Amino acid sequence: MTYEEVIFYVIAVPTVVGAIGVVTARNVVHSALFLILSLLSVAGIFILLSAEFLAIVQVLIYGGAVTILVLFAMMLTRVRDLPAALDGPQRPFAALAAGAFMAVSIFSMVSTDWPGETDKINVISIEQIGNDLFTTWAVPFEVASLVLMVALLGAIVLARGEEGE
Amino acid sequence: MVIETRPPHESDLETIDINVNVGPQHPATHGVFRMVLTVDGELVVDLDPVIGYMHRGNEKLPENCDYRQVIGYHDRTDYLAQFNTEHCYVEAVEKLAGIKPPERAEYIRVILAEINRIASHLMFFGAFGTDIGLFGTSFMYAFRDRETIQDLFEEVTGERMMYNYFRPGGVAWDLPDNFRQRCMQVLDSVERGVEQLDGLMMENEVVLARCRGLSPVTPEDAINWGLSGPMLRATGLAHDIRRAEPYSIYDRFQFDIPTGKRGDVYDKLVVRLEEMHQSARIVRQALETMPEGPIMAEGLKRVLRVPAGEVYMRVESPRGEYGVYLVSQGSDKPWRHKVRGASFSNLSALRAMAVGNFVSDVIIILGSIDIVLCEVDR
Amino acid sequence: MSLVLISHNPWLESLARLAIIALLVPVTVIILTWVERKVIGRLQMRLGPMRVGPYGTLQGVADTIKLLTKEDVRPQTADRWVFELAPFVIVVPVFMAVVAIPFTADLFIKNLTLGLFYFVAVSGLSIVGFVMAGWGSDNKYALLGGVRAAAQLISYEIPLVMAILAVAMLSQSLNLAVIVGAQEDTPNIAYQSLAFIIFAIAGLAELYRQPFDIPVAESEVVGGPFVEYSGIRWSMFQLGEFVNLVLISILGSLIFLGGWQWPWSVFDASVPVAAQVAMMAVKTGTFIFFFMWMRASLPRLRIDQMMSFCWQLLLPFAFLQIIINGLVLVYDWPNEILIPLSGAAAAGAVYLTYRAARATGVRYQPGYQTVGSVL
Amino acid sequence: MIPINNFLVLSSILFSLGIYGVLARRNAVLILMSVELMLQAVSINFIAFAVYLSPQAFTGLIFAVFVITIAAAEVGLALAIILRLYRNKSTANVDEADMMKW
Repeated sequence: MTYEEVIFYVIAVPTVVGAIGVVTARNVVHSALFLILSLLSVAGIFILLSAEFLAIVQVLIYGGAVTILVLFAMMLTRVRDLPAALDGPQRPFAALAAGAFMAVSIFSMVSTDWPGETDKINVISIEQIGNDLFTTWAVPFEVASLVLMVALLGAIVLARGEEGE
Repeated sequence: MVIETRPPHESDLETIDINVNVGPQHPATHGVFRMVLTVDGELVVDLDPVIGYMHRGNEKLPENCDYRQVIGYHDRTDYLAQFNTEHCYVEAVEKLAGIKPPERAEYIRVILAEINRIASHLMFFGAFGTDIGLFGTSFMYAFRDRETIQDLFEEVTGERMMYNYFRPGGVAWDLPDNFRQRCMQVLDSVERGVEQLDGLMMENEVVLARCRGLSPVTPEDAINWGLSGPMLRATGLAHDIRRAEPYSIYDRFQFDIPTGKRGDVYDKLVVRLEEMHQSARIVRQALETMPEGPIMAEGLKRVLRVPAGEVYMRVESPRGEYGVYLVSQGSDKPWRHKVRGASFSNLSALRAMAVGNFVSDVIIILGSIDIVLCEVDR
Repeated sequence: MSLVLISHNPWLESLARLAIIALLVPVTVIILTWVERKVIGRLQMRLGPMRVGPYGTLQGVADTIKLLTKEDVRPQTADRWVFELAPFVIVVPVFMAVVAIPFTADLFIKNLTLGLFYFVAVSGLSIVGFVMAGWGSDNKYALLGGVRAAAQLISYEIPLVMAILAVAMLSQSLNLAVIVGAQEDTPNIAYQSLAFIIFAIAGLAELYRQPFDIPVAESEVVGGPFVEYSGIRWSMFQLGEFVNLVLISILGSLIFLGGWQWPWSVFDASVPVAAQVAMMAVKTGTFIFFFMWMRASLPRLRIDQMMSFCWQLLLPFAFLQIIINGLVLVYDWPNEILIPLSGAAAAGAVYLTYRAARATGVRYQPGYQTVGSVL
Repeated sequence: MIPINNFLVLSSILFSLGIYGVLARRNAVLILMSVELMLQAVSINFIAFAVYLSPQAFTGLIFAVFVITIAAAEVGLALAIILRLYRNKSTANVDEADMMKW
């Protein structure tokens, strides 16, 4: 095991622990905090994949977004909610479905021989990403920004409620 | 630009209102006042004032004391305006006993009471600055000048806080020799300091944004709530007991009664600031015309026995109408001794003034009342 | 004085650099606590600390020893892990942000290509710590303070990032060293005065100092999220606050005041490292003094005024600066044209703020009616 | 060197946990968090494929940028909807949001 792999496991373990925390925590706020752990570790994974730009974006976007999530979790749930109310009765089926999916996907990923697979990480510089984003992918980029704006406008309209209500 | 908020509707987000206990141990409650705020987010929807943590029987204890011993309790009722409260009490006793104090004693009382008013308002500005978040700068400015005033009082009475200097029939002893010169000196430096305080607080953009238009009080409401002092005058009513019902020798001096226009927090600051200048004006006039002569009325007995009867005496203390109600049955002790504290009446309007504002505004509305908890709880 | 001297082993070198941060930062904070008390004391006509050491210079050390030996109290009903981890969540991002900051041309820990971006992203993380502290303490003051902190820090991050972005546009780089290098002739403050004002105000808000100390308002929420903390955990909050103060000040002097370059580069002479460090210290000190000065002379804004100031004034003007920069860059106008344009916009912003603060009229009646705003 | 399979397995674990969360949880905010996990898994996959398999096109990286953008929009919109739900039903529990079920 190379030392890069050691670093990978050091980062991957908190990712998975955080994710398990998100789906099993008895408290919504704890769940949100676990989500932060998981998301930040994913940023670490991005750095391992030499996608620093995306890692920073991840930290920037989710640092704020998750805080908002925490706030909502605090607002919308009574602090000492009954633990049972967070999980539904379909828990075993959910576990079954998730387990089955995991088994299938891991099996197929490990067994597939990816065409064109290289052994090392190809560093893609931010200039390349920027150039590509604003030339080849200019239209999707504009559409994405439009979607973002429409979504935010919609969110504002929804959250404000109708006038005179 | 104005952001509209509207009354809560049934279909609105049902957040849980939380109760926040502000006080009795809280930096902004000026002592051990406690208010239970019901807040909806940052908005205060209800306020429940709780008083009584400072109750020491300041009205009942004097009923077991000789008339001259009572003076000390009045120092402790409003510990920021000791001379004003002492003044009220000794005038009440004199009125009941029919004692006429000598001229010089009257002048001394007026001078000290007016300087005390300046000191009290300085304390207000210091504490108000801290309430509004000034990190102590206004506090230090105000206390620099308040210290010089206290030095002056110490030279006169030998005390810095509980002066116990006025007596029924006069004052305890005469002023020090260079008092007139010292007093002028103190007044000059204090008025310079007040100008600085003016510059620091009144033209500060943040103070303007916070205080202007905050919780305006109409004159009608002010009368109905029983407000007095700067709280009342800020609404535009020029009611000052020194002018409306002159006691002592206040009818001899020229002074103006500053009033506000809207009764908001900013007007309360303006009124208090201007009152300091007016007090200084009265003191200067009194120093000019102060006669020499005795300082104690002739022929008072060692044990003061007051004829049976009752009296209500009120004065304009820095916080408003301070009143003493005395019933005598002819003994050497008051049979009934009741105090009307200005802070107490002003504080009773807190709920009406504060509800519907933000938490931070409630703090400065409370600060603008200028309560002294000893006077509220007595 | 390149740190490469230590060894060519990357692990050892990183460790050495980290150790230098770990040592240097607390020392700076200890000095700064003394400086702040002294500066505010002088502004308030006091002497400040005078007892411990000559002119109270050892006051910070004494405070540190006291805080470290103080009992670490945790309320019984507090959420244990959230409560105990919150100080770390605040301090760790702050230390991570130090990594990206160059102090002189050669003195840095890591010269990141995306340094500016990294700085902004990482320093935004400490909001989570505030919310954790506020929620975990199980105290209503703390909860109010935590929610206030989240609202304020998230809102002011946007104009802050916009102001920084304006500079990045002009310098065509996110690398802090390159940005400083681009300011050889004129510091950015001349070209970007509007962005500079927005940066200073938003920085003040990010540091929650007066007039934006709403989350920790002593007279309202009694210290906000920190109210239940004591001893070493409280001092970690304090550490985070002061390191943040230094970081924002250094960032400001790097991207607006020309960092270690200006005015040395005007004389076109090679400058010793000591002079560069001194230059940085002077510029950073100016910022720090500005923040302390504001603390001693301005009261606190109300939360809705703080919000509308951000969204209605700072943010539109930040966009205006970006639009101006964009025009200048696209049409290849000379940079000098930015000076009057940005200056005029800055004057407009200052005038609007001034007028808003002085707007009279009753905005506000008791009861559930209109809520005033600063505008 | 880290083999690509490490990243792929990690991403499929994350995605499965997200599936579990979406199916098992009843609180809408928690479901939203689980969806975030799934999106993260997808991002990891995209980037891993981009840097390992097609370093010339690196479409995956661009896609990850879009995923993060859409995730931000989604969080904002979903929270507004949850807020709306909470206003109308005073609950954030998706099982009780059944007014369109009959």
